[in-house]
Amino acid sequence: MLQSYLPALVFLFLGVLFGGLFAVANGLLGPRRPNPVKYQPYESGIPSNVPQNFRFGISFYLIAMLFILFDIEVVFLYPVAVQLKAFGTFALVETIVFITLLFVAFIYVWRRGALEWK
Amino acid sequence: MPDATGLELVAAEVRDKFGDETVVGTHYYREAATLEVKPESARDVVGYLMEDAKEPYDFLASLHGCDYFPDEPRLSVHYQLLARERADRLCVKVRMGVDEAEVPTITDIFPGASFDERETYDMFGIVFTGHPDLRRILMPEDYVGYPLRRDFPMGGEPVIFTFNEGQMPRWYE
Amino acid sequence: MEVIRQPLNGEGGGEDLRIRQVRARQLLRGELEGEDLERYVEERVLMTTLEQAQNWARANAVWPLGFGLACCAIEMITTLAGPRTDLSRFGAEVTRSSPRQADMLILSGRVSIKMAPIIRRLYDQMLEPKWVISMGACASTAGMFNNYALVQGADKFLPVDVYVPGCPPRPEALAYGVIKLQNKIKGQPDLGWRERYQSYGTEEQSA
Amino acid sequence: MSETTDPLKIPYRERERSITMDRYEHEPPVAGDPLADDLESHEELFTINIGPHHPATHGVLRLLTTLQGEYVQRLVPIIGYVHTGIEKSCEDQEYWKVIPFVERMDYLAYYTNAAVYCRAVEQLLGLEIPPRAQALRVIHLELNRISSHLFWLGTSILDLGAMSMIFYALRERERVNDLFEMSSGQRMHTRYFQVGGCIEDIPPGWDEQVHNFLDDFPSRIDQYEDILDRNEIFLQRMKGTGIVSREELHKLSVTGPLLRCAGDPWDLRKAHPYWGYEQYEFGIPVGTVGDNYDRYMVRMAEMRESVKIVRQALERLPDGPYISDDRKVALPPRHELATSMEALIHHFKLVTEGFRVPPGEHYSSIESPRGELGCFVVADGSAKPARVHVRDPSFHNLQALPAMCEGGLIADMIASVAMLDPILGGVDR
Repeated sequence: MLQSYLPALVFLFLGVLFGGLFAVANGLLGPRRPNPVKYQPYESGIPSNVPQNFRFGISFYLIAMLFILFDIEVVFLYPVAVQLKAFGTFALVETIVFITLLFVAFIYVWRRGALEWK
Repeated sequence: MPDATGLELVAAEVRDKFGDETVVGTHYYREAATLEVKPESARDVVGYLMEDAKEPYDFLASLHGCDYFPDEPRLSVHYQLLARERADRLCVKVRMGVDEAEVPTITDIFPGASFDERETYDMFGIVFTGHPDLRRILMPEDYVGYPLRRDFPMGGEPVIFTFNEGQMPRWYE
Repeated sequence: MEVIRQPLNGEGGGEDLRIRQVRARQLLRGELEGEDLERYVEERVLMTTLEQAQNWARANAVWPLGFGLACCAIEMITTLAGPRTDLSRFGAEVTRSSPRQADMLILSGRVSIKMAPIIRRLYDQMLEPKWVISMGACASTAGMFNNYALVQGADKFLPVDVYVPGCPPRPEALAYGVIKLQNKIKGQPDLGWRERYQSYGTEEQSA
Repeated sequence: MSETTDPLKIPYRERERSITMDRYEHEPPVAGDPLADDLESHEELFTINIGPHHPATHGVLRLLTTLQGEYVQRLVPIIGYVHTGIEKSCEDQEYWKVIPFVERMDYLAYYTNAAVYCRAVEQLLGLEIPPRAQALRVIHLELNRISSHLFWLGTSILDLGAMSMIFYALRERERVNDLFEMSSGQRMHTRYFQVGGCIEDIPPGWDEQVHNFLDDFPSRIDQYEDILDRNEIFLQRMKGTGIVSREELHKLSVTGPLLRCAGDPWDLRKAHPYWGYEQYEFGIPVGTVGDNYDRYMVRMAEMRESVKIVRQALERLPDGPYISDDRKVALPPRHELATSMEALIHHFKLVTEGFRVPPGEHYSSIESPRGELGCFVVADGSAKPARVHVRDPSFHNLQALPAMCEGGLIADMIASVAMLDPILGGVDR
């Protein structure tokens, strides 16, 4: 059973290794010269007085949520699309139902006017 | 360009509208007409010339200050007026001393002059009374002194040549 | 107006270039011994390969901060996106807008007294290791504007690595400036003409 | 924000009140800001500097913007970050040496700056420049207009996100720079114009080079327009944004392409023809709606008109002296120094002390790629000007920026700043 998972594990290990290496190496090798200005926010070169607890408008959050919703939908389609032949027609019908469901949601959101930027 | 006689006509028109002593002088030099006016009545004359004169100059091309240092009413403000239909230019000039450097603003008549007035204030210290936010526009807000006045030093560093090395001993350290 | 010249606090972090050169010469003549020799060798031998590898990587990916001040900015953009010279050969083509992701600050244009604190803030907010190219006469010495409004040379408030002369310098001149900076990053700076031609003793001394 | 009656399409903001957000109800909007009163309860105004160091501000222009979400409520342009005190330095130089200073103000239209200063001094001197010098000046001014519009095109479309445009635009600009380098020796800040004409005559073969450039430049403009005019994103971002009416622009003393895009054909080359502009036929492109798309189209059409002007000027280039032969102002040719004594004296006098201008003051103005560029010179009889003031078009056009951007999105503000084409060297002088 372990055999079939080996490639995935190797991939995972290599990913973590190189990711960690680059992150850590940067911290280790880079020279450190801390100065107070370096930790202040960058605002086109001007000392920034934007309040940290600033609350953004609702539209930003809304658009982000909609994006995540339809993005996950595409993520689910990938594995099915890769092995569609092996899964047979049942998976095809299943996917179509899945897509139409989300499409109805899309139409609702669109007609509701949430896509226009307010 | 209003020729010499045209300038006299405009001057006469302004004289009888605002009284005799407002127009201080008229100069016609190299086909450019300049009407010199008293500082207090600058706003009324320019407003009159821009709106309801017989031949109105509807556009203010530029408003800039100048410092004639040696001769006496040192500071001056120039209003370059432009009539677009007739393609005609007229300069209204206002001379004043350093201590009474004050001219009423014309931003409510012609909003385009607000940046110019701020720059003239910034560079010469001529206060435009009634300007919405008369602050320095080019120099840093907390800068002291009015750079374009003739008595303001040029600033910068003395350039070291062999002849003036004496005044800066051991400059090479 | 008397002229005060004091050495900048150096780039900080380890000895600066001059001291390293002098010590290398002493090592060659065998005058270096004792604790200095230990430290010198230890520093060189242990880190030689890693440091060279690091410098090589840094030199070939020097990302400039997209920072145009005045006329030299036009020539800088022509160097970056123009048809004849392109900085992507040196890995310097990507101009980052935020100082956090930039390695090099090209001061292209005249530095006015109102802009100096902002440039200093940008330089401080850049992450180490960082370099500064002062492009054009106005950034290096305020050029012909010897007046109240300009800081007379960016090295009055910034440690500058490479000065590119010209007003504005041609795109090829800026590309050559980036090459010189790369050599400096790799630890073998092109020697100035005095060292190259060993012509000491001709400095202009007052009588 | 469409106020249609379709129930599903009611504006999104009102619908929010149906959702009980008591957490927002209690918090008062940001007080103390005059704009706060028309603010819904849960909004918070956000003032930020799109500041001196910003990729999309075309130089060191700081825009203090008060934002409500993505909408710009108030915009205050703050300038002065590249103020070089050029006008003060000019008062310390002889009349000749002022030309390099004046050229570095608006560093994209450097020929125009030198030309307007030379014109003011020539009119103070009452000096008439020979026809060949006038034609050479017109050719270089129009080539400079093309190169300035090309740089504007490259960087503006880069701000809108299209990367390829700057490579094409700079490719043509390099060709124009080659022409400048061939005629005057330097790509930028050439100091080719001298008081009284031009420094040197154009080298032989220069006009063939210009003809080569003029032959295939219009096809290049067609290529740019093919890329941009059918690009849906570009059209949606440009059409209908940053509209300012003609009267308002007029009141804000805006001149140049910005004013012409609103439908007002005011161009100094036609209104006050100088140096023989009246002989050439060329049109003045005028927009209709006055939005960003019109500003783009007006400048593209202006490039085509400039090609026409340069072509006509080059064909009818009169021969004769390239600089006025008034020895008091113009240097005598070198070979004359060996023979005639007066030439030597004139040469010596001009080189050591420079020429003197009789006392007087004059304001002259010509059409720069950004609007009316004026130069006011006061002469006090000495060899140095007493005052040189340059009326910069971008300095006055910036006053129209708040009118263009307030109420719109930030993305439209970036497009409006790009289409306004401010050159901060000229603004801050």
